[in-house]
Amino acid sequence: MSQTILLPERPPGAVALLLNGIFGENPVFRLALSLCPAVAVTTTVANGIMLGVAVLLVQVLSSVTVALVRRGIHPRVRIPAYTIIIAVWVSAIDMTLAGYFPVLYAQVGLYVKLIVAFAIIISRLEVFASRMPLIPTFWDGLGMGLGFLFALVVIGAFRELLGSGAILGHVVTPEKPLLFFALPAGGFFTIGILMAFFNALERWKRGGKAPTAAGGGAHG
Amino acid sequence: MSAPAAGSGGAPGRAAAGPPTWAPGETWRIVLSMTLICAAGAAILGGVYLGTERYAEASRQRNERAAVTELLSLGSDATVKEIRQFLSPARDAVIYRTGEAGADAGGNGTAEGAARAPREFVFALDGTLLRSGEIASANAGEKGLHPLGRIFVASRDGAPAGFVVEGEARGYKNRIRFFVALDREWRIAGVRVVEHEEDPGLGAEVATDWFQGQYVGRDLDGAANLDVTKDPMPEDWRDALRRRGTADDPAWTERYGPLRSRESDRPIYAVTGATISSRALTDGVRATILHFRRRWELLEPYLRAAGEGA
Amino acid sequence: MSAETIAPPEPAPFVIAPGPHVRAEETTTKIMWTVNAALAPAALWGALVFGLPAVGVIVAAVAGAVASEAVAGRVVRTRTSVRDGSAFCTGLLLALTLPPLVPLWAAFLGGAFAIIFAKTIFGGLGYNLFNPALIGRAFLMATLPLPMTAGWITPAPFFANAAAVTTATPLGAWREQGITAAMNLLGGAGSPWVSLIVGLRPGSIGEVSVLLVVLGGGVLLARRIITPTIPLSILVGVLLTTAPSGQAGLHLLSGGLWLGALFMATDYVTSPSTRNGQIVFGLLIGALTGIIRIYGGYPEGICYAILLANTLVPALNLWFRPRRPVFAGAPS
Amino acid sequence: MDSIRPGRFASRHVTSAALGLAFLLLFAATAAADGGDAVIRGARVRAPHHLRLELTRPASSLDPANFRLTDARAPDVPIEIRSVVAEEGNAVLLEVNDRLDPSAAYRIEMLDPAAARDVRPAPWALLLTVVLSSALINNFVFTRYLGLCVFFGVSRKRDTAISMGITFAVVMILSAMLSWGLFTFVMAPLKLKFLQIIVFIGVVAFLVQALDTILKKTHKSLHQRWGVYLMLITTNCIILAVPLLNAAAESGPAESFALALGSGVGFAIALFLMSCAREKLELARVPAAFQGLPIAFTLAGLFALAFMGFSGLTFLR
Repeated sequence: MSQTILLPERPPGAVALLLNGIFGENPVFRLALSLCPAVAVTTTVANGIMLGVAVLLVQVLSSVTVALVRRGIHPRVRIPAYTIIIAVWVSAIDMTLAGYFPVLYAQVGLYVKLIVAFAIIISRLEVFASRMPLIPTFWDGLGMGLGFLFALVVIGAFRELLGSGAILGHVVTPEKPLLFFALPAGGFFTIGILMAFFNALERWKRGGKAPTAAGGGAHG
Repeated sequence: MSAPAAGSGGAPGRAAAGPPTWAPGETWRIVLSMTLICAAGAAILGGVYLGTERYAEASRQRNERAAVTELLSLGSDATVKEIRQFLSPARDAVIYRTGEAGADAGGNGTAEGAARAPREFVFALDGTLLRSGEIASANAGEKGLHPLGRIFVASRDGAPAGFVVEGEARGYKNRIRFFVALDREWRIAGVRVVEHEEDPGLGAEVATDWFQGQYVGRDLDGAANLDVTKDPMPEDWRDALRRRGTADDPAWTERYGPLRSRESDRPIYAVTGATISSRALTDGVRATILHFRRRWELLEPYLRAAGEGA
Repeated sequence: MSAETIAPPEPAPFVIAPGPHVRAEETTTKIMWTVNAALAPAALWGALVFGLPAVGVIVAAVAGAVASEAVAGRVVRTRTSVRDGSAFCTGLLLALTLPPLVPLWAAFLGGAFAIIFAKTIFGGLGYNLFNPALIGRAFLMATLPLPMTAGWITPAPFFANAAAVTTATPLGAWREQGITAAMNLLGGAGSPWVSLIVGLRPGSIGEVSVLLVVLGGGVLLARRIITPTIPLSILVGVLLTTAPSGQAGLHLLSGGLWLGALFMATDYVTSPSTRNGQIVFGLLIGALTGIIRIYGGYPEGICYAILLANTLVPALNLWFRPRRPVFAGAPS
Repeated sequence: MDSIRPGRFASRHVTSAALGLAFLLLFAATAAADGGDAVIRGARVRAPHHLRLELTRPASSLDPANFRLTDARAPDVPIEIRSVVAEEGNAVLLEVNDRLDPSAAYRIEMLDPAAARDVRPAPWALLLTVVLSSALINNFVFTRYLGLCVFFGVSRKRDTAISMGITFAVVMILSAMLSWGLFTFVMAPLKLKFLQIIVFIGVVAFLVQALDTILKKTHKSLHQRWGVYLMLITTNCIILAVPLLNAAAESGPAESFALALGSGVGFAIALFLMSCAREKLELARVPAAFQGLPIAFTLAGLFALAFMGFSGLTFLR
């Protein structure tokens, strides 16, 4: 999975890194799992944007911090140090969101705090930020963060449209078409269906060969 | 199970590798770097905490005042006084504290408000006044007090303009916090859910304008007998409620007035599939109004005597 | 064993297959159409007393199930076909558990959802973990709570029901207003008990006539398509949990208890394969039904009780292993 | 087969320890509850509008004015009593205007003969409700999506799932109680609540390390079997969620324990059911696009649909 991806000798360019984060290694649909609590709680686009932005900020800030201070961190305590860095940024963003967007925050607050436990963030620090210079690290963090945001917005839109017949709170249909998708059970189905869709897309691109990612390993 | 958690994958393996390469100088470097990281983190967090806390408090107060004036359909020229209600630590007395000067509406803390020190009124459970007087700060010594919600008293040009009472109910999952607005004639001017954790699409519908619009216009008697029905809402009434905004609008009232008077004697129509949430909010609104009515009857004469009356 | 046996992807050390789920296609087809025939009297009765809306719901649900079986089966190339009658059976069972006033598009959608998400994506007949018809019903419960909990009409034999008037079911009335209200609702045919047994009461399309449902179940029992173990255990479970409330009679005769006990809990694929497992399974369904009806959030609990018990079937199959291998075979 | 033994052994000990702790707490809670009054022997909310009192002596008057009923959350406002009816054996039935909540606390006072009593559900019933609610109705996996990583990661084999479930439940209870103590006695008085994320992570990491070391020293075989799972727990959302939820609700010790117990048991149940289902799924011919995680998510969705049957379940009626 993500930890074992081999890095090229020279850091790739900004555009490649961004695209990789959004599509190639989309942290939700392709690398799967690590973010599922956040993904599944997005019953609306607004929630998706809120959580997506929170994850984006945490990822970029932590990546940049690690890239800046990595020489000062002893390898022996790398993991605890990374955890502290992530926790600090999560706390900071948590407080900021709670202060500035109290209404939205009330719905997703617990999950903003739990960003600290998303294994994919720390794995990005391990794989990329601890070895690469500052600039590519920034682009990689941004790409991954945008990938989260993209996935969360897609899922939020899917569920809000089907579940409450609205997009960003604007009513599209007066009656709720399929309330099911706004419920927890519907969230699982949404992710299952979207993942299957991306799998099928990948198979089709490779001419029928089985996909490699989204196989179901164990991320913490 | 080939790949253990990223978060822990490195640490145990490394620890098991043992200390052959351990050098005394390294320990200091590790301690130093971790201390620095922690110190920097603490500094960042402390700064963010101080920065956001003040802003959050200010924005909370601003939002609440905006909600009060909107619920009562008042302009920004209205004055809003805040009264906090508490139960004493021994639960044997009710304490009312008038708000500080900063709690005036629209941010334009008037000279009158600024001059007045917060007051405290303490009543026994049977309604006798135990003591009253000025206190140093409205926030002083809140420890151990059980909050009973707040009352916002609005006035315009020195004349009373209505109340907004804060209430709480136990919803389907967690508590529902809401405001009930009463106009000068003690009619419900509006209900607004400000905090809830109900299921989206189901219980969360109690926080919508159309559901809350059902309460509007009921008088004290109607409020005391509020009930919930599982019957489907009549289509014309649903349509009317959907067209109604957050505040009362004369054009709406003119058009749908007859519907409103038809429905004002009927129970609240429960949200489909969320009777528990609908009932929780309705029971909460009813209890909040009944409690407020009794407390205000007690408190109002003393407030007026102290020159705090609205 | 038949030629249709599916080879596991890799040689498993030992496979405890639940029950006789591998059958010759011939047998499956025969069994499924027998079940459909056994359901016919109850379905016809529902159509008779609830009129055109009920007919529409039955047709729509069956159409949804059969159409999605045909389409989805082709897309993912399962080996089941429309002709074996299992999709028809799923659609019919779903329709029989629905209130008569469910919108037709919803009935169609429920049938499609049941087939696609409870059956096809698990590889078709024989691999599903949950009863597809009940998944369809639970999906509709979550999607359209209003018609699903309030779409009942008063029965009127022989299409006498010109304007359908919505009403409550006996169980709903019992929960909301108590036993007297429930009994008043059942005054139709003289004694409330006669109304319950004959089927002159508001309720889901196929569940109202206990008599005809039991008749259909009797046919299945006589043809040895099902055994009485599971239905009897369910009845005992309901009796045990509802007796303290003093209304065991009402609970045993109302709601979809008999339809669920005889036709859905006995589904080969989603019930345990050994007798002891089946007894535990049945008792669990009965107890959950009683608990949900009395303490839960819904007036009727059999649907969720069976689904919850379905989640335990793989575990029950492990806990109550047969001493010797069960040969999947013809029910002699 | 040999390796299963330590697991069995441990599971039995862990279960009995947890049960013992639960009973101890229940006992303490019941003992602390008020023992009743000499006159009012029992009081119980019977129906939304009815309260039944069991008296040792007959009430001298059935006038509603003889009684004063208040909500514990508003003891200054009496609840209007519509009528008082005498029942068999000195019992009286009060009919009130408000809808009474059987899970809330009330106080009933009687003027003649003078008596007072708190009306509240038995502590064990409240705690049982919290446990049931967090284990079944609001199962962390099926309604809050927490712990999905582990849920999908280790639910492929039943043995692994059982060990993981038990390990999780134990660590969850321990870390929740430790975090509760820190939060209530250190962080809240020092106004350091904003450090909760870091502190709770630290607590979990510390606890996992400590358990690992203790197990390694004392029960080698146990450590061989469970050490791996302990390490997987270190930073996991479900373990972290319990203290965070407790902190947000400012729960007391009993509630915190009940929430941790319920969540742990709920997670173990979900893991066990899923592992059984997935073993069966091994044989299924799942369409190619759905193989792997998509089918696992769909399956979890079906479980969640079935678990909706528990919604609204309460024994406080």
